[in-house]
Amino acid sequence: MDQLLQALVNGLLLGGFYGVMVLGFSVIWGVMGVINLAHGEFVMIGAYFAWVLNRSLGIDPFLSLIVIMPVMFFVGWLLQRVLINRIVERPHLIALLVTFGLSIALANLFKLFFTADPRTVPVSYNGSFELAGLTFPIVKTIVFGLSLVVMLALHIFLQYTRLGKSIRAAAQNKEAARIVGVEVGRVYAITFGICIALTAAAGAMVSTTIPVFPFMGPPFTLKAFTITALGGLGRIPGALLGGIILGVVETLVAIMVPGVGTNLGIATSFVLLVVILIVRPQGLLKGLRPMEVT
Amino acid sequence: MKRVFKFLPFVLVLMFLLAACAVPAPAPAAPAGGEEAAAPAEGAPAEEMPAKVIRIGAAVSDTGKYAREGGDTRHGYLLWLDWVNEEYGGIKVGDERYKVELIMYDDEGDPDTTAKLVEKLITEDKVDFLLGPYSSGLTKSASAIAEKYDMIMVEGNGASESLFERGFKNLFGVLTPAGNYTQSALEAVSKQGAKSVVIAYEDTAFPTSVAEGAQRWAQEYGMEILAVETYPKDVADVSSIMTKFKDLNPDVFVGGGHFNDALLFVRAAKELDFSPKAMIITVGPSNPKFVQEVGADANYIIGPTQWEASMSYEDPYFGTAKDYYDRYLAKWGEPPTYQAAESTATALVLQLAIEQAGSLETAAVREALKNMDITTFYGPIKFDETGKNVGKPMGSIQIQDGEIVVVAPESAAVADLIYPMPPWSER
Amino acid sequence: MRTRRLETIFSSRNTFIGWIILLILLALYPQVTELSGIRLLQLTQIFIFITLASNWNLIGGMTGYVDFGHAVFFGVGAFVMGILVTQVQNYIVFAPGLSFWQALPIAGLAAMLFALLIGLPTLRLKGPYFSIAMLGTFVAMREIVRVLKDFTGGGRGLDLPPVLNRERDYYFMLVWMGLVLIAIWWIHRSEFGQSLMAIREDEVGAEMRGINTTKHKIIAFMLAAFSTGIIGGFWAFQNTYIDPDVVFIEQRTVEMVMASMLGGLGTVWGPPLGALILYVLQDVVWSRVPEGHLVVLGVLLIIIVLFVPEGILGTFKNPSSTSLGRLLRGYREEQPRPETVATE
Amino acid sequence: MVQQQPLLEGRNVTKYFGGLAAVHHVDFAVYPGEIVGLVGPNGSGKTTLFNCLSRILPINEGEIYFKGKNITHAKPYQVAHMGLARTFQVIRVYRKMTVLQNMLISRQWRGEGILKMLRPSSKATHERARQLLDFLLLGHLMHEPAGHLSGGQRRLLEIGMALMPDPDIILLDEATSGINPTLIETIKDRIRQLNRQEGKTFLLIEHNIDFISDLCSRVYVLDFGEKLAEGTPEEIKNNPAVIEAYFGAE
Repeated sequence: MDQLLQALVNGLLLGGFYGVMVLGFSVIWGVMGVINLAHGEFVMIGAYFAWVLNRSLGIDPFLSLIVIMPVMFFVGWLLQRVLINRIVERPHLIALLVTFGLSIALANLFKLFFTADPRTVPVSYNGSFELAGLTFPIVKTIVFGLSLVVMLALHIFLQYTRLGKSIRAAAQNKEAARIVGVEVGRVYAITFGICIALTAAAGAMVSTTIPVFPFMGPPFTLKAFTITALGGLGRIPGALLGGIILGVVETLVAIMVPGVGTNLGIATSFVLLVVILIVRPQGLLKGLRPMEVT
Repeated sequence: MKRVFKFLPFVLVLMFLLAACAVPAPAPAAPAGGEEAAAPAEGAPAEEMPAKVIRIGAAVSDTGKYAREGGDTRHGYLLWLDWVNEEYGGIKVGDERYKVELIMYDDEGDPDTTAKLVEKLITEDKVDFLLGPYSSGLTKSASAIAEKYDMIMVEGNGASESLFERGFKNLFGVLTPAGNYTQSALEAVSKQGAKSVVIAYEDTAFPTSVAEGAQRWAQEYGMEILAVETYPKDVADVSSIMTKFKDLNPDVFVGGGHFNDALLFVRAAKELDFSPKAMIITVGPSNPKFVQEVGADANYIIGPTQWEASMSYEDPYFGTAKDYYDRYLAKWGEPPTYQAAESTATALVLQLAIEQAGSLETAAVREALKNMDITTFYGPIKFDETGKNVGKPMGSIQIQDGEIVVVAPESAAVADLIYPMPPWSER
Repeated sequence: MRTRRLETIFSSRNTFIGWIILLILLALYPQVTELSGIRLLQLTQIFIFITLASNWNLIGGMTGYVDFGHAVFFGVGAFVMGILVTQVQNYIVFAPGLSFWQALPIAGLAAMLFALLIGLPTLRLKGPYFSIAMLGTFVAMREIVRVLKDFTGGGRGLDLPPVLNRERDYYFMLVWMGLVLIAIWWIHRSEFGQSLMAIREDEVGAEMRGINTTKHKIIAFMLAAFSTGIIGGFWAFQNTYIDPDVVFIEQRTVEMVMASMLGGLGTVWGPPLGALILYVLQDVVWSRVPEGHLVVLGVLLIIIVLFVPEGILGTFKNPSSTSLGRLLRGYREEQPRPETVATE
Repeated sequence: MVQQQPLLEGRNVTKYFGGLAAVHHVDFAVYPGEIVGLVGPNGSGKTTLFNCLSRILPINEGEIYFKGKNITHAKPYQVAHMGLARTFQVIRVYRKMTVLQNMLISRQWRGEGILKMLRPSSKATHERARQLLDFLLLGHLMHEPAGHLSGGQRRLLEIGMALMPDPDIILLDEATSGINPTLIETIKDRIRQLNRQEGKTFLLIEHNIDFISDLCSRVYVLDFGEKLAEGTPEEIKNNPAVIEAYFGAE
């Protein structure tokens, strides 16, 4: 029973991270209709960013978010202007192939620069504390808390600021947004910038719990897809809910299945995905736009 | 312009045909980098070099997923090449001295490329002997081809026992096979009173062999196996495994497969406050980078090692293990990993077998290899029927105060095993 | 009218005859000159690459369902071959391990059956969702194969009998490539192939014009999987050793996609041309810039998709589309408009 | 009206989008040999009804019968095989393919075995395609990619594609929108000819009232998804409810 509760705690903490990890993917898809297969690579870039700052300047990975997010916002903004803008509003297939190419190129580019050696970002406070008989890893709890903060901030931004409202308007109806004076092109670039910044931030946070290496991205992309399918496009509560569901299910499978549980994690994620696509294509929560699956 | 378009299809089809026919013409895989092209040349101070040449070939990763370990392997081979041609004066066959020409290609860590390159080495470059590639999987691909052409292949980087279960006559591995990786460590902890073991391993070829061996040895030393868990390659989270293990409260944890996982295990153990009395991690601890990455948490971790410079082995060729270490450091500017040492030993074993046989004939050299019973700077070499090295025990190291020290087997140990390791909360 | 002439010259009988001649020449090649093992192996690898690209093209190019996990069928074929040859006697008492020729068709059929099982749910999904679902299938299959230790040897893999025969391999792949190319040429001309292309262009329209789209897609998928499974089985035998990590490699799918895109999606001779170019590039060019070649591959994919989406053959076949601007505009127009279905 | 079995019949057909009824309890029947019009303001549910009839959209309530068989749950290709063909409001021709290929795709094909589908289109199919193209004045454009055709020519091609399988009933969705008057006359003429000579039945969605009056024997009027009226074109023109629906707002 304790084991089960502990698994729930692990899954919940993992799910909080998944929630923030998936935001960028989900919002880009919801707003621009671009399925970004290079999503995991931006997680990887964020993680390397944190590693470099930590290794060269000794900056704490959580503190380094202050540097990483603005820089990655600019990177994302630029990338949207140069590349992604060409595939927005084109058939999904083109976006898939282009971002697929981007993902291969980025991962291997990082391998060229950083080699395939796994890196870690050590923090001195990586122990645990006990609460109600359960073990809480300190770092993962911080990641979870920060994730919630980031999600809340993004939620407030989208709901209450002018720019946020423009982004939502552009997602729901481009033409109407244009008519009421939203510069859709600019909104897209900013959205992409924000999303890349968030994704890299997620990467920087996760660098404290897992090794950083160039090919860590694709599993994140696949999971992002599953979570988005669960939670609906571009919705923050959906992302959190989807993330927690996936996190808890993965952890429970890993705990409950003896011997090969952890092996089945990725397979679980996939089975969830297909089941959702087929049974409830609109996601558990209503998204910014329907997924138009079949 | 229109006219051009009219003919384009023709031109294209023609191109297609030509290209298809012409493909065999270009070099199948350009030699990777300048090393091997330069290698024979640099080892040839013209006046004293004998005219006769032994050609030895190897496909070793320079790029791809095994780029780093493959690089060490290449360095190991090249170190031997330098030594044998320049210092030793060429391989002695009967009364003659043969200069060695080593042809190495980059297999990119890909089995198709490995097959192609080994095939090329045999049928086009007409090498006399083969050295192994890096990793068990690639060695499997390569050794099947060597067997087909009846070529001797001595390898030092494929530890999986299944390599030697295929009935090949021509494959010899100088390293301790994977099943014995944890033997000396388990023996040492059992002497200290460890009674129970949990095992976690990455479900790929090499870690599987290691883990199966660990189970065998744990039973041998009377320890109870409480749980065995597997996880996929490039796993991102092992906390579920550690959560399960924590409940079982075992004396010894055995785990690992990749460098990544070693980092994950230490982290997860600390995060979940899982404190067994000993942690044996199969890949990672013996690599100096492990301490760099993990820091103080690496202390008390035990790991197997094929070879350490502090071991007491020596031979008349490279001297002691420490001598080898210095030589390697001087040549390449970095300390040798055990991959490098075993590669040098691999080449050395082949050389000694040729000298023993006094001939370049496959059958004679095979016979010499079968009868070999020597000790090198790398350790004892004695092949069994299947071609694996049964002479050499696996060493075990423990990280003590950030230093890698050999703690087992007793013959090679330089420090005492610290057991049990203090719980995370008391550090 | 010019377009028509070019098309008649280019994509039909003439190229076909050219190919037949080429195949015959290749068949005679080892007989006329002594070929070393490496030449045979190299040509065999080219044949494999060409056939794989053509298989992928059947579902990805002609039908327009971009399969990001097609290598899964290669893996299934390889493992079924491995299991039949080495494992089956452990489970069925009187059955000795099967021989290569006995196991090969079963490997293909198994891949085909697997395609049916996977295709029934996933081919109902729209293009991009299908792509991701297949990517997921691929990743999941790799883990599932690992977990089924008793049959697949888990991460340890399986050792097949190490009997290598380069000349047999060469002729086998030559024949198989020939069969696949002829079959695809034939499909392209047939009503079936035309229907596949109609599905690619506008699935709702195709359905309304009497095409049983589900059946067509599944059949195309199964045919592609069958051939890929055969090659997987063959490869397992040729490599003498399989484990999940050498069989389920993402790069195999990437190469299939790349070759098809480069040569021309949905054309008969484009993917073989693309495969050939890629192989030569890989051998001659990329071995000189070894570390960066996947970066180049990724960037190349982006460039092809954005600027030459019709591939080499597609661009030449339709000269009007060589103008970049017109091409992109044309591509944009090409999208079917599904919203007309849902709204009044 | 001769009392006979309707060719295409809808009973109580209802389709919701979300909470909104796009088609609400509509009853109608089309008898063999008729040309029936379906009119209504924009957004009144005409195309949705077409999509329901051709089975592209599932319906929420009601039943649809074709040739006396219940096709409420049939697949689009199945009703196509039974002899129902349609065109689309937004033209769906295969732009990259030639006009002839477009015609061949909608060939007379009733889902035979796999081996049969693996044959190239037969001579007879080619011949029929040629004849139809000549009939629709597209013969000279046979080998042009359909993307090169003008809007009107594409409409004609779509009608040709609908005719290829020799259907019993043809659903034309705004066959005249965006087409110049000469071509409209051609289309009108061809429809009449097909109806008189080959006994084809037509169901038309139209905004062009003259077109309807000239061709149709009966007309259904939809408004807000409900059947507002039915009758001869003359009756409809004078129906106050229809006038209200069409012009009331202005």
